[in-house]
Amino acid sequence: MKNLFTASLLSLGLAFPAMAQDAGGRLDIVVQPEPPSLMLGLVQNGPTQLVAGDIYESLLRYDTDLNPQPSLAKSWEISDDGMTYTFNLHEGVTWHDGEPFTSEDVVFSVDTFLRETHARLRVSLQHVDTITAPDDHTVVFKMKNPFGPFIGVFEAGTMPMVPKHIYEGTDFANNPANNTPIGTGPFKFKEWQKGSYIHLVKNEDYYLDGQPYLDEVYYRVIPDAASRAVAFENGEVDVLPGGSVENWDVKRLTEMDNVCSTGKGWEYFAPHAMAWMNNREGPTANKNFRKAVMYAMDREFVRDVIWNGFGKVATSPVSSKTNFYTDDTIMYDQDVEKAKELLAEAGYDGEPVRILPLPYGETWQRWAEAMKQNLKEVGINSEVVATDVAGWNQKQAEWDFDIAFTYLYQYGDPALGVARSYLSSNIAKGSPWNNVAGYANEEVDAMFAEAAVAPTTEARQEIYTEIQKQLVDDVPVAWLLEIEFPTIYRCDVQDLVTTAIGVNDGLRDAWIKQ
Amino acid sequence: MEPVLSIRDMAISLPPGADRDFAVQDISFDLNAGEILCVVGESGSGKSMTANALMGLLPDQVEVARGTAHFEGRDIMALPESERRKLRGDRIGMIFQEPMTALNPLMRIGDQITEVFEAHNRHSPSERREKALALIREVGLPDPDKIIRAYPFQLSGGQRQRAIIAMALALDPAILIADEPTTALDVTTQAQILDLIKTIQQRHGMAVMFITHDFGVVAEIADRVIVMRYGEIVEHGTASEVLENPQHAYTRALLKAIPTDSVPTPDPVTAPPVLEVRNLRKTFVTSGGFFRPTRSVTAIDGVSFSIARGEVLGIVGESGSGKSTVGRAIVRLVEADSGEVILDGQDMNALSASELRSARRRVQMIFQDPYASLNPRKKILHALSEGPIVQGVAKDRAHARARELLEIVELDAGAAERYPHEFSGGQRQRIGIARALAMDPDLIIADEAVSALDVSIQAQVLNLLRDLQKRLNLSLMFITHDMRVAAQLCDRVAVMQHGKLVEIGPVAEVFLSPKADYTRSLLAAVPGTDWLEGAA
Amino acid sequence: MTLAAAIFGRAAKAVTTLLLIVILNFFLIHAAPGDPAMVMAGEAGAADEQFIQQLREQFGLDQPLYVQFWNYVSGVVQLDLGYSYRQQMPVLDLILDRLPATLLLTMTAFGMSLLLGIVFGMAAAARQGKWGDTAITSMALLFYATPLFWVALMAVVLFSVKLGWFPAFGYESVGAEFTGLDMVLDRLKHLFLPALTLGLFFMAIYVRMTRSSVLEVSQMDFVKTARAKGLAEGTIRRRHILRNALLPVVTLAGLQAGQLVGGAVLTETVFAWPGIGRLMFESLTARDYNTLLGVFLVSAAMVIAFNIITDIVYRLIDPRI
Amino acid sequence: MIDFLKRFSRNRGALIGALILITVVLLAVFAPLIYPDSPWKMVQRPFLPPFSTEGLPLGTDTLGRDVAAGLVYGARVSLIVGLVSTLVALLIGVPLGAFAGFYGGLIDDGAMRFTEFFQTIPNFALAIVLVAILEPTLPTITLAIAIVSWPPVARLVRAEVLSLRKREFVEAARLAGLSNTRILFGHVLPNAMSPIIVMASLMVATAILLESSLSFLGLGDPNIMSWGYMIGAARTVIRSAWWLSFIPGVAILLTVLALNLIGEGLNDALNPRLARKGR
Repeated sequence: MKNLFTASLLSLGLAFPAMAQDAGGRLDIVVQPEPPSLMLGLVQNGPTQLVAGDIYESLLRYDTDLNPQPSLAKSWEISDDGMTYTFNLHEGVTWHDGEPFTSEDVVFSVDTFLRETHARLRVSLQHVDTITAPDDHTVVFKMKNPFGPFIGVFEAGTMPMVPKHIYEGTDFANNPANNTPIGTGPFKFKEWQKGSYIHLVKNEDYYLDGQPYLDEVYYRVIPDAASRAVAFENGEVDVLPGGSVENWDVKRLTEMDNVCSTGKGWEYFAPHAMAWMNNREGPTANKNFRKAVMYAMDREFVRDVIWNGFGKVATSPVSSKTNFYTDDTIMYDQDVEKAKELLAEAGYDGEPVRILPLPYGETWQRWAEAMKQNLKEVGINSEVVATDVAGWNQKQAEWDFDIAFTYLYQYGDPALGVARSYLSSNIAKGSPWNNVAGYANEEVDAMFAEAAVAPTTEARQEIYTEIQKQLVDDVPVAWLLEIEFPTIYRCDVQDLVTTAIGVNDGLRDAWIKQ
Repeated sequence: MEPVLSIRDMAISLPPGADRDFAVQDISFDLNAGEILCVVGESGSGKSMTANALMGLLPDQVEVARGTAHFEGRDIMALPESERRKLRGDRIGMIFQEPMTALNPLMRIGDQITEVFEAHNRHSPSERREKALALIREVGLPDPDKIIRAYPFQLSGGQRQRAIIAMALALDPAILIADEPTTALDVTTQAQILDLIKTIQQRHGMAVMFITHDFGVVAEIADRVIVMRYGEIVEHGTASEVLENPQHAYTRALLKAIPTDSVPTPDPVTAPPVLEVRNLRKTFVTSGGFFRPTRSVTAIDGVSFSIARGEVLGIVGESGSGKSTVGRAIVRLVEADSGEVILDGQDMNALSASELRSARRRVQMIFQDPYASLNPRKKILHALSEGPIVQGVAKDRAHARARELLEIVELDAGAAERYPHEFSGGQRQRIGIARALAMDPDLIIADEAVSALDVSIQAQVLNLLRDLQKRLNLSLMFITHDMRVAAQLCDRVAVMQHGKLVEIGPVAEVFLSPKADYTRSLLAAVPGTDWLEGAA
Repeated sequence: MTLAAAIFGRAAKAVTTLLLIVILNFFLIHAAPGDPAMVMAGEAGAADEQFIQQLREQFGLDQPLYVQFWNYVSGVVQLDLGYSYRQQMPVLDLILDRLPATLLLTMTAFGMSLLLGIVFGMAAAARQGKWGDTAITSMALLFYATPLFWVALMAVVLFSVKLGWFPAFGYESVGAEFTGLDMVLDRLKHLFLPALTLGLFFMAIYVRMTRSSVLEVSQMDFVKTARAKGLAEGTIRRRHILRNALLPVVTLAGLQAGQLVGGAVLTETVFAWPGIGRLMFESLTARDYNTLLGVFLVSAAMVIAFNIITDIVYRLIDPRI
Repeated sequence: MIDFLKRFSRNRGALIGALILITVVLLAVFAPLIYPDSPWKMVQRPFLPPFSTEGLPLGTDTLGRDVAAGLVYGARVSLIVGLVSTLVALLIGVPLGAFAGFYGGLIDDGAMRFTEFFQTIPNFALAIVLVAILEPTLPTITLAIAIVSWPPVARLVRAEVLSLRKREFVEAARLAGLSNTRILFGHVLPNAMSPIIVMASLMVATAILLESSLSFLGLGDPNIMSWGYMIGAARTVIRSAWWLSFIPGVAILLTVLALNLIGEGLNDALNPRLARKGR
């Protein structure tokens, strides 16, 4: 019930907040694990962005339907041929150290800094020809070719603005300033008690008057999941960002009074859980075997039991939360008999397959165990490989697995979030997160290339539908679940989640009802 | 004379499962003021139990079943614990057998003395210190101001015993109970302590109940004697009565068991030497590892002697004289620093480890502690035959021989199949002898072989050794601290002090006309000498 | 031999031990699958060779192992524990940041368990065979048999969730900015549960140890002497038995310092205690080599420190050494 | 032997311990007969509390697996880990300690320094690192536990041998010309056996605790149902389904308790002085 209410309220709250906000107050938010660094330009993992999202900003934000919204850029236009992007920046924006923020900073950030440090953005920047600053408050991106998804990359985690006057000409990675991050965001870095908490305070000179509403924010480091739940119960913390407590606690906590939760705020990332299957060798190299795996799995059970009913079974490489999804594909509902037939066709000899679970907590362990049982029931032998984060990255990067769990962000557009896992050009041993399964199919490669630069949305949809049909039939990976990480918070916290990036997008609009 | 303490019909009950129901049964005796009453008996006679009962220090489950003990007009057995505590250390003092363990190792001597006053809250702290110093002086400890601050481990055995006596005297009690106070000490020290007790007893005119197993000691200090056996008093009388014409058979047996000083004059041995020790030296260096300063003790300091075939050489000396080390150095349980140990023509010290192993059978040892000298997990048969088998004797022959040997040492052949813990101390010592014989060695070294045994048992084992030696014409090296025992058995005697051989010669010469002063002092210290000479 | 000399000797030995530990662990850790670059790449959620290469160069992982080893060891001998690229600060600072918390925790647990252990042990021995004895010894057995983390979880549920007496984790009220007494109290409140959980197990051991040791000493001759002097039982127990009985307990306590520091890893994780135990576990999963090695070095040093302390205590009790 | 049994059985605690342990062992041995199905099988809907459902005496866990089955199969793992790791630890510790004590001198110094070295590394930390490096599987976990738990054995054995090698019966054996090895194994070690046995029984207990602690930190073998795994898996739901971690917790507690009771019983029956040495 509450979910619905807040959700609708949010969709109103987005552009122009509905009601008068109370100023002041302190918010305690769990951050897990402790971020390695807060310099968002260098490190873009979840925890870092959660905290640094308050400190750094980008040109745009995106509402929960992924429509661009003003941030550092108050307005923007895209030429009809899709070759020129022009952004007009807010005036009177200053860095936390008082220096003015200008278009020069934008050019430096994107063209110099991020090109060197930001692996994911680098891919998109390949389509960019030049970035120029005609005047202090205008930035112009000239493209090599039209690139549909480009408007989707101006998000803080993807394109954070970093201060030119601090970083220009320095060794970015080892710049001492990395420990005292300077951004333009609504909150300033105050103190980092390693292993305990990170303390941010209100940025008094923030360019939106009256905002932010909160006086200070504490990001609390609590390594044990159970303790985090306890912390929320005792009122030690007010907000549990998605995934910071085990799903089993989610249920219990949301049932407490004065506790609200929302599944919103993940639309941009749309985490897509799947299992890479090794297309090169072993039983999984056989298409029928991979299909058998799909039919063997009881994904509803996993959703209902392991994810407490949150999320939605994934039927395609593209998340139904983002554009270009189609349900016009094969649907692999659990079907033991069919699975057995396919195994027979595949001539599976009972050779055990190694399942590599995601070392991100109990949920994923249970999931692997459940899959193991499912496979067992159709006659596939398997063993779960135990390893930690490092080992997991190593193994999947070195293709040392048969089935490897993972979840990938969609970044609002298949060209950014999906293609990378299937392009044969993206097969590279030794680095994780690319086409690890080793799926290679020229047609699909071609279609992806085409879709990325296709001029119109309709055109793109057409191609992506084709791609999805093809992929779902080839099952290079086993798509599992469109994960929903509910954000749990006290109901008197308002406007906590206002964008498609959710809590990670900073607490600019958040306020506490007094 | 008016008794200070009179005990009537006392019985002390043992816990169920003990070898007998009562440690002491129906004993009655008086302790008169100003006398020294010796309670004599072998281990298990209940003499110590009696003493502990009087002090109220019986181990738990052991208690006084009946009887009275009147002291200063009250029956102390009937008193509540709190009252008895007041008596302890105040009216009745006690000293114990083991000076090494009877003092708290972590507490300064001074404090251990002054706490007696404290316990009975007498005197102010400063006075207490003065008193303590006085006591220390009285018991003849050197340099009181140092002693009072010293810890037990810094004192010798004799000094500790003196310290303990000082504590017992602190509140000068009416009764001093001494439980084998000199048994653990060397003869000379023993003599001194006995003197001390005597003088103190006279000075304070207190009554002393002196518990001992040694008639020599009795002869030295006793006014009256009680002889106990299996928890009963078998004989009771003045020292002279009991010593000169004992009534009870047991007393006679005990007295007979004591080796007399009548020195046998065996015909000089002419046979060729089986063992020659030349200029043997050994210095023990204890390196405290990282930081402790390395201490070194010279245990053997250029010792030379020889033993002829069929001869018994006694080596006598006090603890620390190095006598045992010599024995162990000969068999290379201790590696000598220098010197030769020649066993018909072959220098043991020159042998390699492997050569040694086979050479070893030629010298065997009989050890002191009958309880530690047999492997508790192996049958006797194994103990007697393992050696020979290793030396290449056929198994069945070795076993047969083992049984034979058991006969020889007067144990029934059935013993072979039993385990050590099924035997008494004396029996084990016999087994030890048998084990030595099993290797049929050229030389047997007996290291304090009878010291741990009661007098009567001691006598039996000595007799056994004697006629074995005669029958088998053994060469024997007999290490002991007990002059009398040495006199009994040996053809020649060597006296050791501080690792040196101070005197060596035929028994008669050494004992009757000693040349070295040290030998003289040793002989003088032997308790009860004059009485025994009288007896002889 | 003087105390100083003893400590010096210990220290001298310690240095060699520590060096050995560095060497062993260095190769152990580098044998683990994956490396920090991988981890960070993994966390970034997207990476290409260029990105990983950058990281590897930055971390100096592109050099051959022996070079890395040489660099590290030569740094350590100059007390430079290297730089944590993950945490973006020198390892030494990082550890010094966390060390006080761990010291506070372990020391308290150590002291508490030793004290209570001895007290209860004495009490049990004094009532040997009576119900008091049975109660104490069975309690000890129970704690001795209970998994540490299990106690921790239960303690949290009971004392902080149900009763709300103590905070469930952390080592200070964040942002409360207490001062003076309030701060001390606040710290103590946070300290209670972790110290308790960590201490219980060891307390149990010391209880059993003290008990048996006291009973053993009670049988010794000098105790009889003391009785013969007419001392009151209480005095005898206090002055004669206790001190002698403590020696083996102290020795044992020294031997167990290692387990104590190890146990901190679990406790700190459950109670979000910002100490080096947790740091160790985190830097292990992150393959933050330098930090991990540093933590190992420091915690080993702590163990040695504990040993030295117990050594000193021993010497204070026993004049013979 | 007989009077040993007598002395042992006079100790009530020891008997109770023995009783518990025997039960556990029986359950472990006959697990496949009691529960033919794999303990991983998801048999019912999750989070059924104990005694609530027919045929599921202890209810179901987070995935609807039979807790009772898990418990029974877990007993196997815990016992195996405990026993094997203890054996390995003994294999390292006994010879090391024996040689150190028997030969003394440099060998002793070397061996003891080596032992101290291992006692200086916080043992649980070392275990964690080892398991993480070797990746958690039953053998690696067992090995890691063994590696961190042998030093006390070495110390104990050394102490025993040191006191035994000076005994007169050992010297007698020397004089009989026995070789060192024969003396060491024929005369010295047999007499050191009892304290070693006692310690071993306690080590099995500690090993079981260690295994559970490792699993608790997620360093367990995911293919094997162990008590530690059950607690580790259940701890995230400890608030909503406390019994899931409580039941295996009790299982561990009882078993470890039993082993300790037995250890104490052995201690009283075999040698009353172990308390002084070792650990």
